[in-house]
Amino acid sequence: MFRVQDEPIDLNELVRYVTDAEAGAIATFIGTTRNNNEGRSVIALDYESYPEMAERELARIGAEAAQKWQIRRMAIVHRLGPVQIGEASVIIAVSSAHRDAAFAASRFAIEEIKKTVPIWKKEVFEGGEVWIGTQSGQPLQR
Amino acid sequence: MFRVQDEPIDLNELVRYVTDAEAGAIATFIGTTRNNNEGRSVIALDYESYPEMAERELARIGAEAAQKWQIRRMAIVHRLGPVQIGEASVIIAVSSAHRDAAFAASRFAIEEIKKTVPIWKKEVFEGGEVWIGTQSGQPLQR
Amino acid sequence: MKVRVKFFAILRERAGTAEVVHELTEGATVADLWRDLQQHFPKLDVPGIRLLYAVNQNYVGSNDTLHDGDEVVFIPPVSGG
Amino acid sequence: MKVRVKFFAILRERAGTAEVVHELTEGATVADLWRDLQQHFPKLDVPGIRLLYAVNQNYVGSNDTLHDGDEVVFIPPVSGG
Repeated sequence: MFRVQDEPIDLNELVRYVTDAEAGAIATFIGTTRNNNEGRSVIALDYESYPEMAERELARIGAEAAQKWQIRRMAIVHRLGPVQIGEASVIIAVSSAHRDAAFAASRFAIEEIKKTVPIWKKEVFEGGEVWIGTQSGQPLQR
Repeated sequence: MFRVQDEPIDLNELVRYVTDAEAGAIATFIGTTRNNNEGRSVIALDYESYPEMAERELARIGAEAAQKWQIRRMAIVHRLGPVQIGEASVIIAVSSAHRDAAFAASRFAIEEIKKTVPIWKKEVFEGGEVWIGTQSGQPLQR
Repeated sequence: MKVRVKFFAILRERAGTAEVVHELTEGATVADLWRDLQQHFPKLDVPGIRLLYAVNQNYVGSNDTLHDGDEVVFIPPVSGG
Repeated sequence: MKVRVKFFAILRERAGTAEVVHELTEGATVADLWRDLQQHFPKLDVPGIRLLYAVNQNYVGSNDTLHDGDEVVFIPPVSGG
């Protein structure tokens, strides 16, 4: 399950999807909107994506994780549009027979998402808005 | 929230508990009953605890994690009694401003639970049952 | 030949449109297309920005040659998660 | 003096009871109590088992002295998670 969507993400749906009789561990990671960032008071985040490529990249991350670790099932769902404080922008769930693989794969997935998946976050803060990563002029790490 | 209970564990309850406006990350770990262990076909696991001390040790793990990493909130709930294949025996949820702390603390918690919390697992398998860790004669690592 | 260009995030805002079809000479590269587009949409030149390039939803290099019907996206620094 | 001993998991099954109150001489240690209990419940001696000791819900050493009213638990290898 590798998907972008406008609706709130249902953690239970992902956990059910990765639940497996041969799994002894499920690790999840939930990225949530924080009320502050680099000294700014954040009102909300607004996500945009290149959806077909984003889903393809999410699936690529899943395939790569399955090659690196002995995982059973994996799901990644990223939300688009406005995401309010405390709400989830992304959820990763991964199951494995033994916990090392689930931990490693969920960590890997969030790091890769931040590097290669065509999704962009506009931060709406008190006094303005900014496309994160764009103003800094820093080169993108591949 | 550091608790042992007979009822099934509600992941949403834990995630709601750790959700925090200043958190950008929530990591969860779910330990589930696997249908096989060391070549045996597992029917169910049956957990027993020394409940007052188990809850005290879970809270100690939470306090130690809060000293080691910048976490916001943490919850650990361990189930007691029979736990069927695919069901959760333990759930850990931890929130933090930045994801490193949530990942590290959830990993730390499950390792500590397996080492110091007075909870015991009887494995009911096809052909018998065994208290895990007791038959091996291996010294307990502290 | 014609290619379809989609703009996202800051580039969509700067271009003032989400999509254009652009005519190119045979053998043109991704970098050639970008130079053309900057002529049409001067605001696309965001100071200090580092772009990646995707053709038909795969990352490519700036010197890759384009083909008729390609879908091309200039990808500003991603910030999902 | 009297202490309350609780048995769990394999030790509960081996003892055939979950709890006993045991009389000890003043100054007795955790190890002394364990020797006494093995007299009363010979099956408690599980070959190769490595126990930890808790008094009033805190881990202690086997040479710690017990006091009247203490709650003592011999903790077989834990296996939660």
